[in-house]
Amino acid sequence: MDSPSMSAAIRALLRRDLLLAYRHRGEIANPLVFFMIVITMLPLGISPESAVLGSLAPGMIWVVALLATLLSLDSLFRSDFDDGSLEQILISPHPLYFIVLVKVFVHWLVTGLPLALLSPLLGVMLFLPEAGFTPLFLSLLMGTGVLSLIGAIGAALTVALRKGGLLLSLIIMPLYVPVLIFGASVVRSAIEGFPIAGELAVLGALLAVSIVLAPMAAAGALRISVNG
Amino acid sequence: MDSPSMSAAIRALLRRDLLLAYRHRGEIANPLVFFMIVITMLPLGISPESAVLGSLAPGMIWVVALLATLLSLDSLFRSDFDDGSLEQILISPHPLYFIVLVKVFVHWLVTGLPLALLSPLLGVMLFLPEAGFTPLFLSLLMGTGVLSLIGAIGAALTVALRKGGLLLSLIIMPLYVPVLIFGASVVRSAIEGFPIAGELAVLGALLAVSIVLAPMAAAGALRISVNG
Amino acid sequence: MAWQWFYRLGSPRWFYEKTNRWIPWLATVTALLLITGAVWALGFAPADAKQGNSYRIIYIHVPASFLALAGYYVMAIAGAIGLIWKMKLADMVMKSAAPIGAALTFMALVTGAVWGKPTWGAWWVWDARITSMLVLFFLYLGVIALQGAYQHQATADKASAILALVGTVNIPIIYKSVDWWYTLHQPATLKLTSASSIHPSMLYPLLLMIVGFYCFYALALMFYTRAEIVQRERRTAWVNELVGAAK
Amino acid sequence: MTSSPVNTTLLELKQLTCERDQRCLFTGLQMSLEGGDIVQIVGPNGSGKTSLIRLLTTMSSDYQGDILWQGQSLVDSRLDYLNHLLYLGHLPAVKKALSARENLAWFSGMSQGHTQLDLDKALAEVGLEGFENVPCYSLSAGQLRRVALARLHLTPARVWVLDEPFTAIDVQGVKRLERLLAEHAAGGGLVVITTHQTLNIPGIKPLNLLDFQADEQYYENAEGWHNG
Amino acid sequence: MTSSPVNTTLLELKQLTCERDQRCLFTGLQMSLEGGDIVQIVGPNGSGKTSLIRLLTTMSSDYQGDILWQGQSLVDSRLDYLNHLLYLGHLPAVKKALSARENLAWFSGMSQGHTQLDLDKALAEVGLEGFENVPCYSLSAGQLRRVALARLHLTPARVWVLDEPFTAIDVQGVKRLERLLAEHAAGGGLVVITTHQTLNIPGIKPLNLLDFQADEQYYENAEGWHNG
Ligand code: HEM
Ligand SMILES: Nc1ncnc2c1ncn2[C@@H]1O[C@H](COP(=O)(O)OP(=O)(O)OP(=O)(O)O)[C@@H](O)[C@H]1O
Ligand SMILES: Nc1ncnc2c1ncn2[C@@H]1O[C@H](COP(=O)(O)OP(=O)(O)OP(=O)(O)O)[C@@H](O)[C@H]1O
Ligand SMILES: [Mg+2]
Ligand SMILES: [Mg+2]
Repeated sequence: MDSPSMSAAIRALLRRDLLLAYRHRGEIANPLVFFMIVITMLPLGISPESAVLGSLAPGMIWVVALLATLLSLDSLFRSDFDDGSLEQILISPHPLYFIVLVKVFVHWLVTGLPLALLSPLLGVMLFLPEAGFTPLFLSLLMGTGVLSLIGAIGAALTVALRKGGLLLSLIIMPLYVPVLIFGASVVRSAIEGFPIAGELAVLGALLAVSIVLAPMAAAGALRISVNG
Repeated sequence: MDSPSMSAAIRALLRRDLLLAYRHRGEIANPLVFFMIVITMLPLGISPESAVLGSLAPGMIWVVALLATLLSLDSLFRSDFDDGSLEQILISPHPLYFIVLVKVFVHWLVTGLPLALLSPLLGVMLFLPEAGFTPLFLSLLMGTGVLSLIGAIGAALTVALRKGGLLLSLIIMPLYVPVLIFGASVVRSAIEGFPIAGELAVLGALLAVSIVLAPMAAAGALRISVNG
Repeated sequence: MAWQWFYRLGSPRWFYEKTNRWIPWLATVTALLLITGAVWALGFAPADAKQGNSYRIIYIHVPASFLALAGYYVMAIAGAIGLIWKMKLADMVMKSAAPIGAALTFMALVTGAVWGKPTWGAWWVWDARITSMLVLFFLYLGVIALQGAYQHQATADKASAILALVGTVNIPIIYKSVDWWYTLHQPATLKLTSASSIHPSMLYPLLLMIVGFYCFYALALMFYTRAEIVQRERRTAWVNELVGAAK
Repeated sequence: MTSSPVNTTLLELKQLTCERDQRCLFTGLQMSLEGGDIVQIVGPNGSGKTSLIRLLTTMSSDYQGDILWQGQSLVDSRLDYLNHLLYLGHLPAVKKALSARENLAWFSGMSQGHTQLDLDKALAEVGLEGFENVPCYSLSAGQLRRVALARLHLTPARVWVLDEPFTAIDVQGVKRLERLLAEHAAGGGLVVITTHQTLNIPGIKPLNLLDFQADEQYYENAEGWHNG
Repeated sequence: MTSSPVNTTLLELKQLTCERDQRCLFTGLQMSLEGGDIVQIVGPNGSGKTSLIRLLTTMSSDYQGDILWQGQSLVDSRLDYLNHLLYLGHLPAVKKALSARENLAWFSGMSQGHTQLDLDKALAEVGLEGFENVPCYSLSAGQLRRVALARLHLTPARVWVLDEPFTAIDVQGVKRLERLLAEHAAGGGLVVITTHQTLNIPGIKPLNLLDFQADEQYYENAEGWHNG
């Protein structure tokens, strides 16, 4: 018997996950809306002055992007686990690395990418200086990819546990520190007129490393979760 | 046949939920830890200077308390729904109002209360001026109660939906605005030397109103969710 | 044959019986080191020119800080051994290392804060080293929480081992980035001065304390691991004999 | 158990019609259920057995026609009815983090208290002797359902509504359960049950839903009821 | 399906021992499973049927002894084995937001592509004609399981491992499935199945787990290397 084609399997998974995302399109808007709401709460809780907000904007937008990603991570493998699809995926003969990568990619496509696309609007709302807009977009584009990838490890580790949401935050947050620091400082450097190529390169390097390593760790974690 | 005693039923539920919280005690610490982590991320994203942080502290701590509550809300009725306990609760002859109240109380006990107790530590880390400590504690103590109560409505409405987490945020966030405004301003007023009795009284009133109304709304929402 | 010792090391029973004999010695050495160090540090080392006596807290703060970091690597390496060679004992060591490391990290944070109050006039500052210590503390908490969350012990071990390993990859990155972040901000007013400038009369007791803390760490790890062994192997014949003999 | 005369009419279904997704599941369903009856709802997959059970447990009120409880419409006599109802659904309502005994204690508290001795006896009756203290996540599929079934040995309820209670139960267990149902009926109780297995209980009354189908499936093309 | 000679040994269980929670479920389990066999794993609730199945599907490797696939230990031949394996577990692995056809398309993509015509034919075979496009959340319990069962009509896999596939399936459905299993075996396939129902298939081989229980619950030697 021919062994089943891997590319076909990956395409089937990609199609299914995109279809699911489309069916749940109401929920796709949620990270965005969450993002927007927190951004509107901040002036309420802190100060509505444009000078204050403008100086906080880079860090604030990044912290909130991080939270929004975190919130959506829990469901990355959860529904597959709950209905038994994950068992089926694990005993399929295809390398788990690529399967995780596909799932993370879809996750980024429906959370990280829209966040990045939405960032100019938020910049306007928080009085971000003009020089910061493109760097904000670029840093979010790459940074959210890293967030999704690292987050997948946490999601895989906690998928078998009920109420994993907050445990997931605890596990993942410390690992997000470098992304946050570099992401926010790209924007701040740009505003202050410094060159940002170096910092963007660091983000790129983080992305490259996590594309290689994170799905591997997540794959191992998935096997353990389902085994237990 | 005697109709079963309500107080016994409520005690049974209270005992079970506290026992569950104890069994999952690892997860109880999570909102706290989440709280701590976000508070750590802020200086990283924004600025480590004490002047900047001190002025942000009241609003920031409140926004984060709100997020921590929000994150833990999803599981309020979810696990009962998933395993069929919710059906059993709904067809028990006891008034749903009290049952919801018990569940919300346990939720507050394991999230809101610890947050309030932890607030002085966070005040120190964010350089909150000394005058703000007691008001912060008091406002969190009452405010988190309101947050749990209002949150229960959202949790009840979304319990039947998979991936409710973010939808829940969307529904509940706007309702949290008054709590946030008054909670943060209690602290800010205290720092600036204004009297705070009035604002605390408003928080108290919000608490009283939501104790009466929120469980009713949540009970109705639960019936609808399970029926659908 | 060459792997014999490794195999034996994998046996909890062997470990339990060996440590039975090590512990008295190690405990004596630890007590000697810590007592000498403490008496020397508190009683005989000279007061600092600028800080007076408050500096003496370094005799706890600095060793605790060192071991907090070293403890993470102990935990991660034990986790890796448990994952790769499926050695039960390594899993137990990893599980035991987490709370000890977290406690030491916590101790470093608290002593640092207590020291900060007289030195900087604030309990807390967002200094690079301090911040990364806090992040390390969270990494520990994550491992502990994950251990506690799984009900099945073998799964808990493997899951937290993965997390510990991912953490090891990240720790250098975190440290580098936090450091870089701090220099970017340049608050400049406060800095932890470097340890090398310390006067020898202050340094020797510090060295004693550091070695003492290492021994103490080893001792604590043994105790924790032994408790874990008894707990996990409670159904085996040899533990039952042990308990029976104790009764 | 307060024993009551056999052969009093407990529930009456009057011209019951139920639709889901615009498809008529059954119509003109007319039957009176008496104390002493064991009624097995029969029909192929998707014929509406569970839907009917949701009506009988008041979880859904999406029907035409009427259901009478001791002569009174359920709308009015709901609370009294619930006092006499025990329902076991597809979902076992068992908390996996709690032990079998703790789960049962909650059930019993919600209806009528029992001593621990009673609980352990009930667990022994369903073959869980020795598993009283094991947390339920380490029970097998059948054992988990047995925890739920143990309620049948404790409840004073007169009306038992059971949706596929034999799922995952082994042959011995099925036999015991059959005996239990027969005893309950002999004591004047009413049992409504769905299962696809042939039951070995004398005097069991089938209620075949196929007898109450709408004359024509008036949905030529399945396109009409695509959307949920 | 590539037809292969009947009576070649496919799987061999060698002195298999499985423990859970320090309780020995079975030990010294020795059996060779050949093409053409239908093996029913028999035993009361909690005897270890599902645990054995998790070993046979490589989802768990927590055993002593060996499992050989075509003469080679599973540890080495895992990938090749998975190419020939189809597993249906307690959980149906069906996404409720997708239609039956979309679910099946994913399954088929993960193993070996099929045309839409094939898919619809498979759905018709399991009695879901007319339900191809209905989202699965509005299917009944039995219909949902039928979606999963439709895979049996598409798969080229030679080894079928089925854990209680008859759950919620009606009498007609059970008969059809029995016929399907018999056909698969006749074509040289191997079926391993657990169910508490008595199957009506000639030549079915029982594997009674009670025959392989440990004489005494011994824990002399739990020390040493942990097989994980
Ligand atoms: C990676 C973790 C840490 C290490 C390795 C470390 C190490 C040290 C060392 C070697 C010194 C003595 C330097 C000197 O001679 O002045 C010192 C001083 C000090 N540390 Fe830490 N420490 C760490 C974390 C912390 C933390 C978390 C805090 C506070 C919460 C803290 C607060 C202090 C203070 C206040 C001083 C005295 C500063 C001064 O003399 O100006 N340290 N630390
Ligand atoms: N996740 C688990 N952790 C620990 N022990 C478990 C776990 N699952 C099952 N067990 C134990 O293993 C034993 C066998 O369980 P298993 O699920 O294999 O039984 P089964 O034969 O499939 O029973 P059933 O007919 O009820 O499905 C049970 O007695 C149970 O106590
Ligand atoms: N949540 C729902 N929304 C819309 N339609 C539904 C829903 N649940 C079931 N249906 C439809 O109602 C019909 C009857 O479903 P029901 O669950 O009552 O069947 P059942 O007789 O219990 O079947 P089974 O033997 O498979 O359990 C099904 O054909 C299904 O299409
Ligand atoms: Mg049904
Ligand atoms: Mg089973």
